[in-house]
Amino acid sequence: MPGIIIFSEDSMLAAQLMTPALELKQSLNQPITALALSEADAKALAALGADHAVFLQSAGKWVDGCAEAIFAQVNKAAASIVLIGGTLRGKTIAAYVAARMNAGMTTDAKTLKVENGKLLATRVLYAGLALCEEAVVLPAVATIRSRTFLAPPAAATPGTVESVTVETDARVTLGAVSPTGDTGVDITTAGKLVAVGRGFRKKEDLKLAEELAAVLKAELACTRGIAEDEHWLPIARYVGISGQTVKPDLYLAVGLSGQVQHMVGCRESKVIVAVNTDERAPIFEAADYGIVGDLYEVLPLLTAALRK
Amino acid sequence: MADDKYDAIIVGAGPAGSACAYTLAKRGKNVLLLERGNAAGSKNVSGGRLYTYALELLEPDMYKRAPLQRKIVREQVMLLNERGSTTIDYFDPAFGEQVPQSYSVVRAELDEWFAGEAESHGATVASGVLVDGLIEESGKIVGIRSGADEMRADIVIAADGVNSLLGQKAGLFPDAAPNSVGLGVKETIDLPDNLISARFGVKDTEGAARVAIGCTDGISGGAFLYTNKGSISIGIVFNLVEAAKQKRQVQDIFQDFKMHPAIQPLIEGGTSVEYGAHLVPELGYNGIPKRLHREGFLVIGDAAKFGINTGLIIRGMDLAIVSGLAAAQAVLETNSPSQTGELYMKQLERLLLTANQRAYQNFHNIFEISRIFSAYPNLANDAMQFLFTVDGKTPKPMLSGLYGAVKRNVTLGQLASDGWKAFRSL
Amino acid sequence: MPKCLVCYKWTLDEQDIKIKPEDLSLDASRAKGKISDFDRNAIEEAALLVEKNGGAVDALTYGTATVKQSLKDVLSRGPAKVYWIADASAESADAAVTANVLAAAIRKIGPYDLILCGEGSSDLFNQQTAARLSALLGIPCLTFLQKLSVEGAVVSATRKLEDGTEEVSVTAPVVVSVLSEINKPRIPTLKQVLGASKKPNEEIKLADLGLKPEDLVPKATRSSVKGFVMQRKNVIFKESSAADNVAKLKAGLASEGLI
Amino acid sequence: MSIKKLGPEELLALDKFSVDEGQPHILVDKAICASCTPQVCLVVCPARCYRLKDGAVNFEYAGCLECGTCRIMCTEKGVTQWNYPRATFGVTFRCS
Repeated sequence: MPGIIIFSEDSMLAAQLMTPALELKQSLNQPITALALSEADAKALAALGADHAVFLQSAGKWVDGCAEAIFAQVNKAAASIVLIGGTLRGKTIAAYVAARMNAGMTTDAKTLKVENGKLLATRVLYAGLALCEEAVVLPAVATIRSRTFLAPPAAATPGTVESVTVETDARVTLGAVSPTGDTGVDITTAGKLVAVGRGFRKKEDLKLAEELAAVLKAELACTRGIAEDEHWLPIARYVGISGQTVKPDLYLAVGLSGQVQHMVGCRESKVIVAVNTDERAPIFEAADYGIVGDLYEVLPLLTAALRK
Repeated sequence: MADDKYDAIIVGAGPAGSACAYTLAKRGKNVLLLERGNAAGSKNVSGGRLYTYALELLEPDMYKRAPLQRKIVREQVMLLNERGSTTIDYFDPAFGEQVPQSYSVVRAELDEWFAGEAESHGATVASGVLVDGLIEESGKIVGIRSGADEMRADIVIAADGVNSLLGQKAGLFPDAAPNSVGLGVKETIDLPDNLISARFGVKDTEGAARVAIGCTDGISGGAFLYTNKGSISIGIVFNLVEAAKQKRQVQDIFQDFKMHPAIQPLIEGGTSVEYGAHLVPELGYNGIPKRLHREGFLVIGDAAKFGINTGLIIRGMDLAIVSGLAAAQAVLETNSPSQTGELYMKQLERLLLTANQRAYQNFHNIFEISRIFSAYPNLANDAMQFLFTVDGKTPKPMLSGLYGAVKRNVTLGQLASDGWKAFRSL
Repeated sequence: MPKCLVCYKWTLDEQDIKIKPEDLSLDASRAKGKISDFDRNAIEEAALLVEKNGGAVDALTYGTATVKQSLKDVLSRGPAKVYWIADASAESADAAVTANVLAAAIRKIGPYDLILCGEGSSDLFNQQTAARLSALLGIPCLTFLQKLSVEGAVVSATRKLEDGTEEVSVTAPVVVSVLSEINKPRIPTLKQVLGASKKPNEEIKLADLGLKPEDLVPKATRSSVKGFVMQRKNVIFKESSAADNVAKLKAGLASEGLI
Repeated sequence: MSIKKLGPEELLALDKFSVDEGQPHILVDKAICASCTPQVCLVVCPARCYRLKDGAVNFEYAGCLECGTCRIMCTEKGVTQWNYPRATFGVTFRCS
């Protein structure tokens, strides 16, 4: 009997994949098999409602190396839909598995449903300029980026867990692995962001934004210019087409004009607020609320008002 | 042939450069046409009207292959003041029936086509190449430099536009003086063809050209409006010396013109798709540098400041093509490089380019009459308002009413002196 | 002395595509073609490798008839020869069809030690080609590289991933995909531009690749393509008193439940 | 969409630019600009690349339309170098 397969080497993302998997299970009436690279992950996914969770136990440490093993599981389960977490490793594995399955694949799906024997996904084209619907005939593969879905609540009855020993790609030798040495701040998970742009005249002035962020319990984000030209903030805080994509509840953009290359990275924020001196700056068209005014005057007032 | 030696290197694939390359390549010359934009036309902005006789000189019926927009059959002159406008509208279907004399054009399309024509006749076209300098040996120009690369030719032809950095590097003329160029700014606005045709009273293949004065805050200059296929080109050309004397940003003046109650309805419902700016040779015959050549080097097109602006008619591209043809013919005429320059000047005479320029040589003096740009358009509209106002009161005698419109705007002395100056300029 | 092949896509320049305000459809009528941005990095990386290690680079592309416009451009960037497949099927090809065609072409013109791709195309950004090629050709794959070097038959690379970097190495042949940060693509010089027209290009007919009809049927199809437009409240406070504006904004934030 | 007055950013946003990061094609000497009173660049640059910031003329080459106006009009020669951008960079006009 065909089934739905999910996999992500990222535990949080794997849990999030369960949400679309459970929805697809509803419409397809097929069981969910979750593949995981640790026993704990396998158990967690079974607890979230995977009918069956498989711990792929291997000697190899190179994640991408288990692509063929994942394909073997997919093949065994006669999968109709394979959902893979859209990390860079995940995308590599997904495309490999899709090719081995001779299947179509949609990358970074934002929504998923099944209709007339096809997996329908919405996704962006042309660097965010457009959205489209992509229909993939079954069996189909889709990758889903982090935080596209929220993880589901625990299931009433957890699924079974099995451990399988697999071979990984021995042709590739994994050498040094260096985790990102950043301060640990992940602006993509922040609920609120204060984003700064070139309206700030010097690095010390960012203090105004920091104070506002502190009151709001927000993190600081920035434009490309602030991170890459001025080096006032680390690259990890840069939002935009080649930087981070964020969707916080509040995106408070200060002293930035709102070029499309920046907005692509934050346009899915729930509420966007702009503070800018130039009334005609495109950021105001992209904002829910805005103040036309000098940030040097507005920010201290706003910080004070919110403190009350 | 050696790999790095050409008969001619032409710098700049605008109408002048492509006309020259086309003519030379067609006659079997080994030509290199260089363009700094990623494609020919991608760095070019012009009002957008081509007089096609120039293409006819190059090759009969060549214009029929060109990506032209609309055949201009309606010539309009608009006098604006703050509230209203007076328009003179000359419609003549004969413009279409005889040899078509002018078309609106979009340079991104026209220039790419033109360079392609040269290429199809064997010219080597290399775009995305910026020429940095010239190679000079024993007092002659023998080639060009681009980055670390050098390329040699019997003759280098500078078609590098109004800023002609190469002409300066060759020592032929100094940098342009502020009074010698005007600044053109332009917006392209997409609008469905049926709306364009209806608003300008033309068929879908035909178009209108409109010039307007009285919209430049008193700065010497004028606006233009051309109908294309599915778009309208709208812009203003400013006299830079006067623009620099006042405080308003040229962009603001232009945007106000766009929103003038007599202009805005023409473009309403449209979508702005591009904004550009470019310098325009302003002085006509008197602005052409005394020296346009030295051994191994010719200057053509805007680089040579060929241009005619009568206020009603603005010409540049046609003169560029003719000058490109003249340069090509000069190159073809002799094997002695020291002769080419003089032959080029003779070809300019023979092709009537010089005569055309000379005929209008005093014309720009008219533009020194500053009242043309506000007082007279105002006068025209005041007079019209008087003539067409019916309010039930006892009408003023016709003459005194008109005299009032004059008096509010100019003195009789100014009127007389301006009239005399204008007459002398023609 | 690796023998390299770089695969590239000729795409529309997304900067030239406009969203029509009336129905959000896309207007590509004025769009020019370009070599997909990230593929330029792949081409540059191949050129740099060969300049350093010797060997040779060829290029390969599959597209509609417009791919012919790319030949001079790609050859001015380093490759010694370009193979091109121009076929109408490319118009609707998905990543599966593209990989089938490229893999078949590589079997025909190969073998190659190193096959390079960009991290994704600038239009569809499917990010699948490198991994699919590795599956179809049965050779390993290293994706998302920020550093690449070749010594003898050993290809070593640094991958940049979400949680850090990892060093990997493998014996050729291998497929790789590179990140845009791996290099800065060159601006072809005059001589490189002129040299490009003297380099060979070879058309490969799709019919000569021995593909089955089903290999050319896309499994993913796109529909209802719409420009992305933000729907926002656009409540803008612009009174002269900054304090008033701030008070109104605070009320607005409160109404959204954000404070 | 209706026609409206467009601000400088909106006008430039219509155009296609490829900015040569870190390689300005026009160089401006701020010291000269500081002592310049006419400051005609502020009104004549059609791209508004020259603007007052904290009372001083600030030049931004990224939105340059490559027209040459500043080179010709700069009265105090504060524009110390004026060149076209390197090949493949700068503005690209598609419908002019």
